[in-house]
Amino acid sequence: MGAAFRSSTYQKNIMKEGIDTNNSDVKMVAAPPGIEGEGFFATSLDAVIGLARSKSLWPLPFATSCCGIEFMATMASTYDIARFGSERPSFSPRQADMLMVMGTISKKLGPVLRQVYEQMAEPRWVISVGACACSGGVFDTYSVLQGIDKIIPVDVYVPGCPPRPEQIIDGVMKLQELVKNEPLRRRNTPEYKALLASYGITVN
Amino acid sequence: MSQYTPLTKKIEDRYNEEIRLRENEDGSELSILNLGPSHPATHGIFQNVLLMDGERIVDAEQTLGYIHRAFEKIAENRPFYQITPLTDRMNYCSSPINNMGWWLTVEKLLGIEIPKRVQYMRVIVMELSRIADHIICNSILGVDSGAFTGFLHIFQYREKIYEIFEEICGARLTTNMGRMGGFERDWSDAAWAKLDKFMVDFPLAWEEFDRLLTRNRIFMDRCIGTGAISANRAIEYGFTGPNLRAAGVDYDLRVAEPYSSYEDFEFDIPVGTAGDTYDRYMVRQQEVRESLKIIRQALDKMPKEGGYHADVPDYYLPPKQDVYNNMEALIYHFKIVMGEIPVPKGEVYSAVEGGNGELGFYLISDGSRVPFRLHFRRPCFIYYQGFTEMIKGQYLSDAILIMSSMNVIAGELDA
Amino acid sequence: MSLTKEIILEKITAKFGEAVKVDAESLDYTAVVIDAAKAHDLVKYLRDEEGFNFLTDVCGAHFPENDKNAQFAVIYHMHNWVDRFRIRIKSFLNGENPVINTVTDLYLSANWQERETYDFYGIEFKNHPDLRRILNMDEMESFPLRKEFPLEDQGRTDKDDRYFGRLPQTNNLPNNN
Amino acid sequence: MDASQVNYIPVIIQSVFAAGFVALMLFLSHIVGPRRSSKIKDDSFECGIKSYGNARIPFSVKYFIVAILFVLFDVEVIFLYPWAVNFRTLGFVGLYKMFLFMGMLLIGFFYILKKGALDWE
Repeated sequence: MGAAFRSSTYQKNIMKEGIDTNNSDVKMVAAPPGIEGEGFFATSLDAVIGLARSKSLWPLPFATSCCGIEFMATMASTYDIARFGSERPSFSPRQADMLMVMGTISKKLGPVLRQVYEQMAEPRWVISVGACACSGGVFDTYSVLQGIDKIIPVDVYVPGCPPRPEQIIDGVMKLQELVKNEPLRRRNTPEYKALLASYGITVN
Repeated sequence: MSQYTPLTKKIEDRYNEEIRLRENEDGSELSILNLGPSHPATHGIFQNVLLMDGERIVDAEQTLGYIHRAFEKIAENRPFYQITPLTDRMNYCSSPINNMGWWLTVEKLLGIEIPKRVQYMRVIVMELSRIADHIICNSILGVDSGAFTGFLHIFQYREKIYEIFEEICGARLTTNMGRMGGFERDWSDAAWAKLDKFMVDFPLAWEEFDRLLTRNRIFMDRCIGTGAISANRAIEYGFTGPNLRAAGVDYDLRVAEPYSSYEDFEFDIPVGTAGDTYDRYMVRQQEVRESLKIIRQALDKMPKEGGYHADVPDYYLPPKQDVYNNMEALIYHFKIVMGEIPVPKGEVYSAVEGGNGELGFYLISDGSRVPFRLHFRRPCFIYYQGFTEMIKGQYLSDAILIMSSMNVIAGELDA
Repeated sequence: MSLTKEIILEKITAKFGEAVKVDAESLDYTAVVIDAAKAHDLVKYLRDEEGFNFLTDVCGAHFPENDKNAQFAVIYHMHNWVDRFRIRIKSFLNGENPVINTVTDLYLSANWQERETYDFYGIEFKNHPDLRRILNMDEMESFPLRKEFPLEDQGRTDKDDRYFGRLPQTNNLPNNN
Repeated sequence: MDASQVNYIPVIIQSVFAAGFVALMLFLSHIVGPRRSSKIKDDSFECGIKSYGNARIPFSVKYFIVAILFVLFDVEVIFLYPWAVNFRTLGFVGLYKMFLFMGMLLIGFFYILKKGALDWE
C-alpha cells in the first residue's frame, strides 16, 4: 500500500466502520479513507500514523490493588491483551504509550502517579481502570484520592470494581478508536496546552 | 500535594556515617538504591530503599501505606453485612477466605449454629481460593525468575476457579460471598459440574506446572539458599502460614484451631526445613495438593440434606416470595436490611488460615448496628517486617525472588 | 499441663495482684485488663514462664465515653501454641497523652503494629526503636481512627453534603490532604 | 567492474535498503513525534519519586574487569567465523594454525583464572 503523503489536513477525519465483506465474525481492520487507484493508495498522514499508533499501544500497568490482579488475568492466556498490540508492558514511562491506572490511588501515591505521568513520552494516553481510579470508588475515606482526574488528565474511564477483563479490553479498544482519529497536531493545540496547564503541568 | 523531601534523602542522612566509613578497599562506595513504588518487581505498591554495596544489599528500609484505604475506619461506619465487600478487597488473591473468616467471626459473636452441609461448602470454597492464591504466588515466582510459560499455562486454571466462584456468587475476584449463617443461594448444578470438571483436570495441570519448575536447574540454583530464616526467628517476627511452615514450624490454624468442621478431614501440613525461597515454593506446591485432597473428601462426605443456610430468621434474609406473602418475613426483611439485628455487646477474636497466614478479625461490638471497633490481623503486614533481615547480604536479584516468594499482597499490607 | 482459664487467671493474679482484673467483655477467650505500667511485665511473664511463644496481634482502640484516664486502650493477643491457649490483654490509657512502653524488645513482630497503632490513635510507645507513621502520609497531623475524626475526605468538592442528608458543617479539623 | 565484483551489487543494494529503512523510520518518528521537555520530564526516572543525588558513584572495579574480559573473548569468536567458513579448503595446515591461536588464548584464560579476576567475592 504505497501511501502518497498529502499535507495532513487539520480537521478530524471520522473513520467510517469497516465494510463487512462476508459476515464472518473476524472483522478485518478497514483501510483509512483515501483515494484508491491503479496500484496506489493515497491517504492523509494522520490516518496512517493514527492507525499505526492505535495498533501498538504499549501499556504502563500502574497496577496497585484488585484491578491489578484482574489486569493479570487480562494479560494471561485466556483474555490475551496482546491481541490488541499491547504485548509488551513497559514499566518505565519512557517507552510507554498508555498509562493504565488500575486500583486505588491514595493521597500518598498521588505525587508518584503524577511524576510517572509527566515523565511519559508524548503522545501519551491514560486509561483509569476500576471505580477506585475513576472516582475513589467504594473508599470515600481520608486517605484515598477521589479519582485520578484530579491530578492527571484521563482519556478513557473503565467502570467496574474490578472490571471484567472484557471491560478492560473494551476500554483499550475505545482508546484505540481515540488514537486512530487523533490528528497529529493535537499535542500543539492551545486547548491541549490549556488542559495540561489546568493540571499545573508546565509545558514549554 | 505537599512536597516531601524524597525518602532517599532521609535515608542517605541516616546512613551518611556508614557510607563515609565504609570506603571499600576497591574504591567503591555504598550506594542508595530505590526499589520504588512503581516497579515491576514489587508486585504491588510498596517501596524499599536499599543500601547497596555493589550487588549486595547491606540494609533495607520499607515504606508502606501507598494504598492505605482505611478499612478499619470504614468498618466502623457500616452494618455487619456491608463489611464483607471490605474484607475481600484485603487479600484479593484469595478473597473468599476473607469473607468466610468474617462470617465465622460474626457467627461466633451472634452464636449462630451452622449446619454441617454449609460448613462443608465453606471448606470447599476456602480450599479453592487457597489453591487460587498459591497458583498466583508460585507462577509469579516463576515469572520473576524468568519462567513466563508456567504463568501463562497455569493461569487458565485460576480462570476456571473464577468461573466456579461466578456460579456461586456472581463475582470473579471480589466475591462478597456468603451471608450470616450460610450462602445467599444454593449452588447451581453448573457450579457442581464445573467443580467436578476442575477436580478432574487441574491435578494433571498442576503436576505439569510442577515438572516445569521444581526440578528446573536454573530455578533451583536461583531459589535454594536465598532468603533463609530460622524457625524461632520467624516466630519472633510473627510469621504465620506457608512462610512459617517453610521455616520448619508446623503451625496451621486449620489443625491448631479447627473451625468450620476442618477436623473431619485428613490432610497433612507440608513443612520445609531451611525456610528459604525454594522451601516456601515447595510448601505452597504441596499445600495445593493437600487442598485438592480436602476438596475431594468434602465432596464425598457432603451431607445431602441441611440446606444452604442456618435457620436464623433474625439474621438471614428471608426469600423474596415469603417477604411479599407473610408478615413476619416482611418484618425480618425490613429489620435486617435496616441493620437493626440484635447484636450482643462484647468482644470476639476469630482467626482463619488465610492464603498467607493467620487472618484474624478482632471485633468489639457495643450492641449497635455497626461494630464499635474492628481490627484485621493482617498476616502480610506482620511478616513483611522480617524482609529486611532476610535480604541482608543477598544479591538484589535474589531479593526480588524473596519478596515474591513471601507473597506480600499490597491490599492486605496497607489495609 | 494443659492451661485452662482458671489456672492462668489465678497465676496472673498471684503474680500481679490487684493491677489485674478479669475482662468481662470478652465472649470467647480469657481476657485480662491490666494497668498500663505493668503491661510490659505481664507480656514478659507470659512469654517466659507461661510459654506464650507467639504474640498474635497488637492493636489500639478509642473509647471516647470512658472517663479521663481510660479513653484509649492497647490490646495484645497472645497465643500458646503448645497448649493451644489464647489470651487477650487490654490496658487502658489516659485520654490526653496515651503512653505505654513498647513490647518490641520481647517480640519483633510488635514493631510495625505499634507504629500502626501510633499512626491511627497517637498512642506513644516509649522506647520504641523507630516510632513514626507507617500507613498515612508523614505530614498528616491528626490521628484518623479517633472517633471524632470524620471518615470522609474533607477536601472533597464534588460531593455536595446536601444531597446526602448531611448539613455542610464547618469542621475545625486541619485540612490535611 | 569485472565479473567478480558485479555479483556484489545486490549485496550493496540490500544493505542500502536496510540502512535506508532504519534511517527513514528514525527520521519519520523524529519529525512526527511531538517533542516536549519540561524540568520534571528530563529528570531521571526513579520509580516515581523525585530522584535525589547523582548516579555517578564509583563502583567496584570487578564489573569493569569482567566486561572487558567478555569483550576480549567475544572478539576471539569473530576470528573463528572466516576460518570456519573455508575450513575444508584450509585443510590440516589451517587446523594447526587455529590450534595455535586458540592455545595462546587458552593460556591467557588460565592466567586470568589463576589471577582470580573472575571470582566475584
